[in-house]
Amino acid sequence: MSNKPKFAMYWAASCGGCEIAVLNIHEKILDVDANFDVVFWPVAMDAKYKDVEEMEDKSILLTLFNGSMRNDENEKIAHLMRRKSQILVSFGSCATEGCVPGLANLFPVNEIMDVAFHTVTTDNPNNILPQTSFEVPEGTLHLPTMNSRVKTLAQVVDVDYYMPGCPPESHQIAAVVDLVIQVLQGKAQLPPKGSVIGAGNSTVCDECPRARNVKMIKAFHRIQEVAPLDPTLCILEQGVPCNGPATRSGCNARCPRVGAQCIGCYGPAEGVLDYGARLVTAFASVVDAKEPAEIESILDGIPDPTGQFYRFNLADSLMRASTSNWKKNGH
Amino acid sequence: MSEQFEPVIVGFTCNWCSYRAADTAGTARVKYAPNVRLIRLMCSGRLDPTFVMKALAGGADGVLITGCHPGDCHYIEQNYKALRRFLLLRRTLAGLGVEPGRIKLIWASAAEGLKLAHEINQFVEEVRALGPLNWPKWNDQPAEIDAVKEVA
Amino acid sequence: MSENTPNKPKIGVYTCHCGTNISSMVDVENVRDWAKEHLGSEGVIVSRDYKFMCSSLGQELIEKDIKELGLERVVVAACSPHLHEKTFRGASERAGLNPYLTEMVSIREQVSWVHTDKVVATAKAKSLIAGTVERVAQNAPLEKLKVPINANTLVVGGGISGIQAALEVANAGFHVYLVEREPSIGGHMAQFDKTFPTLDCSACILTPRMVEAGSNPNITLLTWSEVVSVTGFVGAFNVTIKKKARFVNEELCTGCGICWEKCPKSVIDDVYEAGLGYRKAVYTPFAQAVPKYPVIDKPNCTFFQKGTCKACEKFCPTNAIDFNQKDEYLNVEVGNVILATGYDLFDAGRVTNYGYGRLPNVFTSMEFERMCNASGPTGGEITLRDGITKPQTVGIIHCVGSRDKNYNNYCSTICCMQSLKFAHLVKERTGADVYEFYIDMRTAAKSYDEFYQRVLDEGTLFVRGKVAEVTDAARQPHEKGKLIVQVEDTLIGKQRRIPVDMVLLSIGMEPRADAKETGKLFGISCSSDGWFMERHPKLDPISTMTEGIYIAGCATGPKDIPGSVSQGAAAAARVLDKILQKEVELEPIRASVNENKCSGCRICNNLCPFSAISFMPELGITRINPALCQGCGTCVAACPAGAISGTGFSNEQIFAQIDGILMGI
Amino acid sequence: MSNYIFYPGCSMEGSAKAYYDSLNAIKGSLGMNLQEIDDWNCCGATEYVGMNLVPAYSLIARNLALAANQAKGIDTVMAPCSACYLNLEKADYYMAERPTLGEKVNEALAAGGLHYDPGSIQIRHLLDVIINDIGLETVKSKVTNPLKGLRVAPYLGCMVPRPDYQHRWSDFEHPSELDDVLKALGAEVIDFPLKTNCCGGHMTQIGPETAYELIRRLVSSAEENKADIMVTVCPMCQMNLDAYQAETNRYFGTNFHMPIVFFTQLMALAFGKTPKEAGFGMELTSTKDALAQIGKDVPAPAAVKPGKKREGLPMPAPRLRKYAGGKVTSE
Repeated sequence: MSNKPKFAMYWAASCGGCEIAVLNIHEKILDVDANFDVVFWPVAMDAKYKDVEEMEDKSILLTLFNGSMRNDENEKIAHLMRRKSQILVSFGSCATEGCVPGLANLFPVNEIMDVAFHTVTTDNPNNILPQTSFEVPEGTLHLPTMNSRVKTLAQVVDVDYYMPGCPPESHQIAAVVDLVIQVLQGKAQLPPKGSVIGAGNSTVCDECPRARNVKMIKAFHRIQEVAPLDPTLCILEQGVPCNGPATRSGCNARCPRVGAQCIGCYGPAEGVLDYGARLVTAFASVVDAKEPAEIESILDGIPDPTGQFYRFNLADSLMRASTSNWKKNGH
Repeated sequence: MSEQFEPVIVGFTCNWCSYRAADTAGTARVKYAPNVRLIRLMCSGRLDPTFVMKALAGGADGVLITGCHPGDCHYIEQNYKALRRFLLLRRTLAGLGVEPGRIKLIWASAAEGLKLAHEINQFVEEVRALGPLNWPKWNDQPAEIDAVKEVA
Repeated sequence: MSENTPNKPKIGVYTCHCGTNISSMVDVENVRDWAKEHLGSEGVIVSRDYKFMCSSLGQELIEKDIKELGLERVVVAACSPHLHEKTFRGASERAGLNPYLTEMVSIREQVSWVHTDKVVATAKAKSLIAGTVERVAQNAPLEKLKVPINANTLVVGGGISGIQAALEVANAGFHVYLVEREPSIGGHMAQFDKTFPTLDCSACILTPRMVEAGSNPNITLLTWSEVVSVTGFVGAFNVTIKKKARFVNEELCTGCGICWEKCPKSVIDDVYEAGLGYRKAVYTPFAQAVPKYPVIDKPNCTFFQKGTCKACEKFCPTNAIDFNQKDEYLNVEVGNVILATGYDLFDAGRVTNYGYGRLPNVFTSMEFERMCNASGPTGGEITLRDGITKPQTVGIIHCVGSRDKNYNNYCSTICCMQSLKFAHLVKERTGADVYEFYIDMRTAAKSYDEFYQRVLDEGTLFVRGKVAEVTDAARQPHEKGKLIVQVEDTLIGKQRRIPVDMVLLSIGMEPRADAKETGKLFGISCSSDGWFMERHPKLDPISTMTEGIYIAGCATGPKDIPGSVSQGAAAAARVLDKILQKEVELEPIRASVNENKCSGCRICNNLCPFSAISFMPELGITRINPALCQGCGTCVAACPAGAISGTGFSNEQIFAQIDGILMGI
Repeated sequence: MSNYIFYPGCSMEGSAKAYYDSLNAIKGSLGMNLQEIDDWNCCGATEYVGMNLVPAYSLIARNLALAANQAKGIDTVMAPCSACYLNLEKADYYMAERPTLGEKVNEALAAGGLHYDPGSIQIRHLLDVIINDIGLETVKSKVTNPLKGLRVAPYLGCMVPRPDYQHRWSDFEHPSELDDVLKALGAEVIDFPLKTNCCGGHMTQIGPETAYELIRRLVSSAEENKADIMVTVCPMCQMNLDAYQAETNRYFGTNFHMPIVFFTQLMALAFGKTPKEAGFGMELTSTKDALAQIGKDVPAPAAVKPGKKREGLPMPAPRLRKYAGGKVTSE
């Protein structure tokens, strides 16, 4: 074993996009290998939990932890990695704010199970549901238990840094890798604990090249209904709900640049308590009407406000979950 | 205290009309339900939806938002902006299972102490009828694995 | 992220008994001890109660603690902050604590006076106090903003109220721009014959003031002019005034009057003569007009319409006529503005059942004023439309367009007295029988009711009831050829039909048709009735929500002459106070943009009615002008990036207050 | 051609036949295409709504329901009779304003397989249609013999301009519409002070004295203003002032002679139709002198052939009846 600092990456409830994004840093990955000893990275190399368990506490220098806390296995490993790592980075939208898995918090777990195992797409004549433990001659098999609610990493363990994005932009990952390496070489200082790294501290509009004017919106449309979209003008101004104004910068306005509205994967700007609330007030502020009836009819243009505003952030929002989720789960 | 459920309601008032309406009600010794705790803002336009969410998530069963009558806003027209936010916020909260009846926007001029008292009583009854909301106190401090129940 | 700061500031909580006003319904001692025990962890190091916190002894209590215990925050649980916030912030300031670190909790108006269960009331008081304790910990010391004051003043409207205001400011030695839409100052008062209740000749008492205003070196008189744009803020307004072309050179004109003698074109005078008389196409509205220079009424001038005539030019001894004159635009810098834009008269034609415009002998109050006026169209003769016949019986109808949900709900306040005045004049000059049809008699001012008694003694007949209709359709022979006033006499409970020769409609006052636009121009608002809105209807009736803009006279609501004059003077006093302070202090409740966070999304750009928010294209960010900002906080709540913060009511303060209020739950 | 669903109402076929005939005489030149509501029923006139709302409004709403079904793109039902017009308006207005009433009415309609959604069809009076759709210019253009020198008193009655739910009329005390039409015909229109006063309605049946006084006021005022003829838009008004003028004279010992006709009759004359086509000759108070003013003659009323004199009592004579006691009770 070399005495290079140890690096780990883990994948909890997430899609794997974060891993791809890491590989997307191209030759930089070699720097990672040159400077680190990769000790644990299930998606890239074979490793067993018990190997990690046997490591010394704090023996891993840097762990990029992606994925949200969907089940007890996720949480166990979260605690494990916390114990073993010096720097634990909440990596990507799932770990940081729950992301799409977090939308499960709009429903009770059993309903989710039903949808997964009883809908027409699932041929399940005998209503078989996964059991958390199952007896076989060889002994008992175990499946992880679903949490009542999807949580963010920070809601389960203490986190050193946050790195938003679905997935984090590769150039940002590269920048972070560089930073850590420079710190190792004593050329740089780590930012204060708890800070957001690999992102800007303004919002997407800051990096968006589109022209912006005073906004007076008489109707909201879905993007496919506005054709052709003016390629040079602010998307929100064209009546398409764009989450850019409230979403942390750092992605270099990737979606608006290619003519798609921002859907908010970089999460809230610095110091914001509730991401959705910012969008509620932002969109309401540009509605150009005074009569309740007219306002309502304009707002009908946003058919699913909750989804629009909380696609990525629900698990980390003030409300965290819908009543149906926690009431049915007998919270 | 009676047996019936006593809702906890956080109220937001503007400094010029509705807060003074509360003063007027007081000066006139108008009696009304004690369930509402008022927070003074300069204008209903100051109302950040975050305030409402924080109140509900923090244990309030309902939120009352009050401002000057349309056209009478001391800042000319900011209460209209409050109205727009309120309407979108109500839709958003509905998506999270918060009954629209739990947040209410009313206009009250400085002179309308009686009206404010009446509206408060009415709202308290409406929320009482909806029952407790008691949003969970999410256990946020990173802790040991919290017990997960069997599901399915 | 808003979570409370680790080391809390030292907080003192002071709970007031207010005699027994509070202590009768809130267990004050219990609150005091609770605050010490339960809020200790929140930074409360001292908690006291006192009979009257607002008394000098109560205040000294606080000052002493600030000095001796080094309090960093103060919470006073007593009455409404609207009563004593100044008091207690003053106390803190005297003790060397920034006033904005002191907050009040209203446990009288919001608790003891409105609840009936002492246990519940006490609990509510506690939660309100907890909220404010959490909040005050987040308060930041603030300094009042200071803005220098330009000593020039703009007065809009040359009626009696505006004239009064202009004179007061000018006589104090400061410059005034007096802007009037019409060719002469004087306003409605110049049209009246007599003024109630003294029956002074209106012109006789008004003219000297007009002349004074016209000749005062400190007053720049801008008649036939209108304000077209206003920018800037208290202390430094920049105003553009349009001087409409008079087509008369003011340097050369002597006001001799030959031009209007010679002018061949006479026009019905709808303004000054209320449509009852004529004027020429070149004219001054009336003999005592100030300034004396006439104007040429372009749309009615033969030369401007047909290209020939120029009679006025031919005969003008000083060649003052100048058909090529153009509108001028004047730019002036002023520190304060007084709006005395007056009122419009209710259009009597709207009440079709009173037949105005259909039945020739139905007159409006203003028509009658002109008719009574010696300088008016009939030379003061009271006659029917034919100009000859003297009326035998006259009916005066009150509240025309006022106190009526079909038109205006409000009382126009002057109509009762004006009607009594008319009754007196009719009797005095024609001896006719006079009926007054009133809903209620409202003669509530100095020696007004005495005048009412006098008119009663003169034998005027009073019928209490709202007139249903005025018709010329006779039912009985004795009604033939008369105007019949159909009314329910509510004192005898009968319908009556009273035949008269002449009907006077005491028409009410209405806000200027363009009051709303004027309001927008100066950044002030109108009430639902359309009158300019005061900062406080009782305690601050002449200032508005916009610093440096004052309102006076009927622009704020119906008023009699004494009322308008005193408001003019009051507004002037306010302006002088500002001028003499040399700079204004503004409440430091303001919004500001964190330029690193601002992404220039421009969501907030259309939110500020005071145009304090402006976008900086070159920087791609938005800025807020603190002097224009009124502190409403709408933009703070709107900023999607959380880049705008507001002093005095910051997110952190409100979040903390919510936490505090819900602490017990 | 502008199309209207047409609700004639009962009187048009009886007492107000002159109205009907004259309307038919002019509708062509005005380019009006009238589609009569199939199977319409009485509107209940002025009494029924005073007795029992639900049946009354059901009676009215049935016509609206039929009209709506028949509409086929036509959005307006036109009624020439003031009472009909007001009733239809009322039903439409109150069904919307009082949902429970609306439901009850629709329940009743459902029995006949009908349904009416208030507001689904416009309800307008003939005069309104002529003024606002056809327009005065068109009317002027059709005038071939102007009614020069004919002094007319325009009399609307009380039901057309009040309460004016839809704000269609210039004023509810002194509307100018009728005056304008008559002026367009070249007539000399007096400013009739009582143009919206009541004619007594059905008081002629239940309290004649009251009705006579109201009629007297109207007629005398018209005479005072030197009108040759009164013109109305309402069958009820026409009937009362025409048929009861003699009664009124008898009651007050006056000697009024004030003919009253429908405005459409004068329109027809002005458009060059013959007095007969214009429905003259059916009135009881002769229009002879009036028509003489414009050099027209009144057609002799269709000779009523003398009915054969009835003999004896109209009802069977009382018969002797015996009762169990065998005692004769009447002879």
